[in-house]
Amino acid sequence: MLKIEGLSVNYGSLRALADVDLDVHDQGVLHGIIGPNGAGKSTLLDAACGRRRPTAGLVRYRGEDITKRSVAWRRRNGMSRSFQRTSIFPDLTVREQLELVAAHLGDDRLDDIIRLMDLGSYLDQQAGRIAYGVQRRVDVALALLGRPNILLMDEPGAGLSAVETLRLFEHLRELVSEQKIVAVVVEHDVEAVFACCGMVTVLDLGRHLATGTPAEIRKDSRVIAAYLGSAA
Amino acid sequence: MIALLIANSLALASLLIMLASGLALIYGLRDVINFGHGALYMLGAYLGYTVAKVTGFWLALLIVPILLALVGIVLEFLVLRPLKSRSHIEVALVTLGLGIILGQIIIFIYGGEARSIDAPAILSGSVTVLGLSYPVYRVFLILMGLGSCVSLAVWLRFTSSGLFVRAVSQDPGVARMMGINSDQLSLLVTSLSAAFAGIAGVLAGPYLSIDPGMDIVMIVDCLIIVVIGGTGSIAGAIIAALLFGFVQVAGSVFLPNVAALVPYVLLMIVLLIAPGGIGRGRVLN
Amino acid sequence: MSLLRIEALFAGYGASTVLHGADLTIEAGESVAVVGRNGAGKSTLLLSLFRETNVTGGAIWVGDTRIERMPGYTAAKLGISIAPQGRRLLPNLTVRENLLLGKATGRAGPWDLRSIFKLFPVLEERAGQMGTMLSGGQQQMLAIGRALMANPNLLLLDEPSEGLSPVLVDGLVDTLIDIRKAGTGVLVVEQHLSLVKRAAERFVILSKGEVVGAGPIELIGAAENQALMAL
Amino acid sequence: QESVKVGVLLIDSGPLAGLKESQTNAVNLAIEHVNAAGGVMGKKLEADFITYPGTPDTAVDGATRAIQKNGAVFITGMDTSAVSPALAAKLPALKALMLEVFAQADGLTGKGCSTNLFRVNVSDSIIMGAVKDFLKTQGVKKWDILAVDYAAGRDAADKFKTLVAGLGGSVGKVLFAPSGTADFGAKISELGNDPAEGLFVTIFGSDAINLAKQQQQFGLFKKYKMVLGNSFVIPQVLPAMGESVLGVYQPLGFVPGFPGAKAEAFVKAWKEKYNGQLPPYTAADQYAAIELMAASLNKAKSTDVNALRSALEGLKATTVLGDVEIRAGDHQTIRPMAINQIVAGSDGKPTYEIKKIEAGSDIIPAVDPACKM
Amino acid sequence: MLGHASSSFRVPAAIVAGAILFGLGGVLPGYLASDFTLKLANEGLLLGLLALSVAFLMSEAGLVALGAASIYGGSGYLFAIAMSEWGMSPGAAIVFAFLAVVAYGAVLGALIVRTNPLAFMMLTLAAGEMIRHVVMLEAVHDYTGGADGLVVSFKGAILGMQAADFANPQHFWPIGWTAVWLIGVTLWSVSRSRLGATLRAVRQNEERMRFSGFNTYVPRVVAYILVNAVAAVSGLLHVLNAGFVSPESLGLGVSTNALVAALMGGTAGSVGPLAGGLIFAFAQDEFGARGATQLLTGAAIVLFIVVFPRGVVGGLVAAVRRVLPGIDRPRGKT
Ligand SMILES: Nc1ncnc2c1ncn2[C@@H]1O[C@H](COP(=O)(O)OP(=O)(O)OP(=O)(O)O)[C@@H](O)[C@H]1O
Ligand SMILES: Nc1ncnc2c1ncn2[C@@H]1O[C@H](COP(=O)(O)OP(=O)(O)OP(=O)(O)O)[C@@H](O)[C@H]1O
Ligand SMILES: [Mg+2]
Ligand SMILES: [Mg+2]
Repeated sequence: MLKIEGLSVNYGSLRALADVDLDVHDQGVLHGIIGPNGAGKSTLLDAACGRRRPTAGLVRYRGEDITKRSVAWRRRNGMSRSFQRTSIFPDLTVREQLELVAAHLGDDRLDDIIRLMDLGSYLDQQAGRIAYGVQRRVDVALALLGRPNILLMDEPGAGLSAVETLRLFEHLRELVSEQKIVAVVVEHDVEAVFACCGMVTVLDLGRHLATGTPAEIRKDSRVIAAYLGSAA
Repeated sequence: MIALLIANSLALASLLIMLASGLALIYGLRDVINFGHGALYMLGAYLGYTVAKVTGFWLALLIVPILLALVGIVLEFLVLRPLKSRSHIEVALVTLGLGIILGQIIIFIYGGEARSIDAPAILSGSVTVLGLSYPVYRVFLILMGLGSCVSLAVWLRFTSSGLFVRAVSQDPGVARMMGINSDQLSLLVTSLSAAFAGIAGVLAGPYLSIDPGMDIVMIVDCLIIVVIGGTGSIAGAIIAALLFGFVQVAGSVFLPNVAALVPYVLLMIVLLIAPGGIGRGRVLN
Repeated sequence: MSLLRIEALFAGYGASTVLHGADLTIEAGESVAVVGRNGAGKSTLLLSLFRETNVTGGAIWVGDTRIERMPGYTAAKLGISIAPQGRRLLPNLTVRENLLLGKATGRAGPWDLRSIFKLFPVLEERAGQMGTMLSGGQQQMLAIGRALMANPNLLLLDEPSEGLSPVLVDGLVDTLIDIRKAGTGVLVVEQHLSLVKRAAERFVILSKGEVVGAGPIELIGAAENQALMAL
Repeated sequence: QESVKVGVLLIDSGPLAGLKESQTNAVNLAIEHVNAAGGVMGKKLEADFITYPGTPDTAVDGATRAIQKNGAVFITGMDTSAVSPALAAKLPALKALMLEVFAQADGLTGKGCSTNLFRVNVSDSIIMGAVKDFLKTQGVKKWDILAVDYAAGRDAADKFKTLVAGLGGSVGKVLFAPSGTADFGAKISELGNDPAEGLFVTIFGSDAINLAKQQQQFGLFKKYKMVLGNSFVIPQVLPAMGESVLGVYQPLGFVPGFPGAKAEAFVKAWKEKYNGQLPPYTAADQYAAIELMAASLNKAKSTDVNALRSALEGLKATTVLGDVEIRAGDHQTIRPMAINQIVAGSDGKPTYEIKKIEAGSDIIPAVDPACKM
Repeated sequence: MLGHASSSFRVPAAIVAGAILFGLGGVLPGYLASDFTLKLANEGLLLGLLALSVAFLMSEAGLVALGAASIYGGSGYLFAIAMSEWGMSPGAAIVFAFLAVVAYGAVLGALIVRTNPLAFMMLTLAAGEMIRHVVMLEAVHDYTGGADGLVVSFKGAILGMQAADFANPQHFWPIGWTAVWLIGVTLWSVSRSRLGATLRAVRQNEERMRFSGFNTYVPRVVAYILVNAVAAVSGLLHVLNAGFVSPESLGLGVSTNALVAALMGGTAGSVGPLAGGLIFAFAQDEFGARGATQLLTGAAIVLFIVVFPRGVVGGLVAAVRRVLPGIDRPRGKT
């Protein structure tokens, strides 16, 4: 479904991502990405969704090379993402922005998503004025609209409690397996990742370190040293 | 000929630099597009005329900026602070209205007749540099203009008080959380900006005419420079003013028929290539 | 005399009130966690110290100074520093400049550029870069570093673990324990109890703008407290 | 009705705003004198002052208000060459006459002449006529030209070239500076490199002051035998130019010291009323316009527009400007001009010294055949 | 059930009330007001239209245009030149002028809507001032009349009206009134349409819009073309009414007046800017009669903006809401 080949991204002289390959083909399974801060996880998502032009490498979607496609094109063709830095419409109410996007993308499951993200009691509040954790949920909700085929999520659990993050991951797992879509989730809450992801990729210093099932990754000594620490 | 051309464009640019720096200061650090800046410059020039008559040019160059700084303080307390929650354009238009009122008050006091200040004796001759004879006053203008603005940029860039001023401009709330007295620094910025208009006004006296239309002539040019320079960047404004001065002087020599269009073309080219301007936040904002 | 005493605080944004009579006291060298679900008013509580909110009733004492009507920079001058939620870095300042802002009050102490760079080495590598060019977790380090630079009497951290990798959370916990031992008070708002459990001595549960529960940290996992937190 | 009203338009923004005060003073003084001498048709003459920002739309609004709301029969005052045609086009419908005292463009009494507009001030061609007559005796043959890059400046440059050629001279450099030029350094250097004998300058307003001051720092005018201004050193800018323009020649329609009893009395009255100042030529033109209005009203014995128009056409009168005649063919006033040189006055301040008075009939061109009323 | 019935009753009621207001407003002033008052009112309406175009872009797209005058005056020049130089009939000249300036606006818009708001403001200012200077260039003096402008009188009729009819305030009023209604209602519906919602969302978070699958560029270009069309209509009506064009009508002064009028009246909605235009026109006239146009204008700008943060109309609406709570409650608030 989503295939990344030899992807490199430079920020000036800094090489944030160096020749990374990633093949996410398992539909219906959450694919987790973990790695130390600055490992290049967000950069990988940025390059995959068109927010940043890669310095080298290809992004393939259903076999087609989409490296040069616009963000809006990718979104209309089913590639969607949420942001690490919350990105919502601060002056619109929660309802207004969800409805606007849902209408544009022809999605009739708005109510389900509102329920999933537990936004029912905030619908008529201006999004810029709700608690940070709720804004994060609006951000994720915006990404879930429009029946995406590929869901790229950047720390959806940030700002939520451990319990809530776990619950969100469980919901995501259900959603993904129900709709047979591909989902890539970057997250530091390793409990949630190991509990819900079918596959986990570890990045470090812009390079691909390991890919495997949660159990394999959890045991990997390199991953423990670079990333997990006492959480292992 | 080319050397003379550059020297002449430097003289014009120096005045523009001082005005544009003041404007960039209050825009970049205080987030106010001050359409009344031209009126402050005009006030500086007329006050310079009056003060210079009594005390001579040199003291006027000292006193007038202080007077203008006081005007800046009034502006801060009476206008900018009460209106801080309003949109940019509303505040901009209020400053426009205040500028009109100030201009009218000046005409009421001084009448419509144009005035001028004589340069002090030591600045009135000419010097010979590299075989070219060039008026001393212009050399002085260039040194003053570049000197004051470069020191302004250095202060902002390399001192800790400059750092705090920049912090206040970007997020007054965070600056306060860090223990910075943001009100005090905002006041400093506003009065400094006005003081720069005052210096420019006095320096313009022996070089340009002091008359009721002088504010409007300058303000559009300065806005262009500030925007070319990049939102509120002093260093950008300096470079932009030099570029602007050169393009304008060169335009009037080589393309006299369309010289009036040249500044606008310059603006369009720069902004279409780099919408953030040349400085693009290198120094501030 | 307490480091910080908040008494029956009412505060909010514009006309709406978020805190309805919250109380909280912190002593020197104490480490307190404030927990509660999204929208409970945790961040509002912290921001009220800096007049970032609209305080309509109650009192805030720092030492023997009552500050809720004083200018927003007073708390910092009295030795309180904060790493706010959402980081709030200044986008056009470099990493170094962002850190130096922490020094605005001029308080001396163990934290300076060198010790911050030792704690978060990546910040030294990026010292000349704009703060917002960092990755999310690196920005979080910068925000925490900036708060530490002030050498505070009381350190406020609003969800410091957000975006930090587990190893770094470990490091942060160690740091918090160290600075508490040095006599600095710590007030941490946190969703992830793993950090709270290791770094705080007691907790306060906030719900709908009121303190609904409190206790020593060992009891935070108790069913009744979990229920209060979900309120 | 007790009085006859005159709508006086005044500009209060931009560079012309400075002239508002003397214009008002001139109207007030003239009306005072007219009323003291018995008024018009036994009634008092009264001014209705209206300020506007200098644009054609607002000028038309102001004139409409004066005429329709306040009953004015004449419009006069400050305008620009963009305002006058717009006003002139509206006057027939508004049923009022305008006595122009400001705009100099030839077209107003040429190709674009208009039934309800009469011009009291001089036109560009009249000034050139005066210049030509004066230069015949001066013997300066080779000229440079510096003019504003504007219709008026280009027009003046062309006319001057023809004029110099007609006198057997030649023109060297012809430079144009955009209106609003702050720095004349480049032009000054270019001229100073290789100056001709004479320099003809058509630069106005604050640009003129900038030029005067900057050329002094470079010593440009000293390099010429004769510097001749065209609306360059006018009284409103002379104090600001100061010594920088000593020696420059400048034709003006009126200066204090102008011959004639009325002119003398006018200067005296002005000095008395306005604490010792001297009236600029614009004030004299405005004063004369009011005098001509009064004369036409008394001649027509009616406020009917058609009657007043016939009274004005061909009207001969003695005014502060001397003996003048309004030419029926194009509504241009035939009037004398003074050629002056700037010299240091008794108080050390620069002032005008009249070198020659050119008679009106000598300097006015024939009626433009393009003018069809 | 009940709510449904009452709302379906309310819509036709609003339309009927609007129609009556429109009819009365189109006819009555002709009988009641003096020529002079009507003339000012006509100018106020046209300035109001220009203000409406500026306000629409401001409130929907968050962009401040300082070049509205170049479209306004430019259409007038083209109309005049098309007739005098290219021998077009008045009707053809109007259509030509309209299409030409709108096409110009489209090209300009395509270039500049991508930039940030300040850059946009300065680019429109620069483009406008350039046009003002171009008109005064020596090379085109014969077409444009340079600084002196052009007196525009046409022979023949447009929609059965002669030049003299357009100049007559009595006859012009119904035309201006109708145009204002048509345009006001159109812009109001656009702002409530999907396009309006898209523009407002783009203004708040352009990146999120792209990541929601929206094209964020085309809607802004469309909005810019739309407001330019409004400015062109205003300019054409102005030249028909006033009978002349001059460089001043292209200048920054007119653009700022429109901006000031918009903010005085209130930028949200269609009524505010139109009211602002009328207030501005009448106020300027009164100020002129008092002999201090500039001073009083400056004071009025400051006063109005300081006292009415959402404009006079915004302020009135808020006041009415306060006195009669429950009237026209925003949806969803309980
Ligand atoms: N806009 C930028 N300019 C320069 N460098 C950047 C920029 N964005 C990120 N970087 C650098 O690129 C590297 C990778 O950043 P990225 O955001 O992809 O990390 P990440 O894995 O998402 O980390 P985190 O877990 O902290 O979010 C980091 O070292 C970061 O400092
Ligand atoms: N800027 C604001 N304007 C208006 N209301 C606000 C604003 N910020 C927060 N609120 C409101 O205040 C309440 C408390 O918010 P606060 O940010 O303090 O919650 P929190 O406990 O920190 O939540 P989180 O865990 O999500 O950070 C929320 O209901 C929110 O809607
Ligand atoms: Mg990241
Ligand atoms: Mg919070």
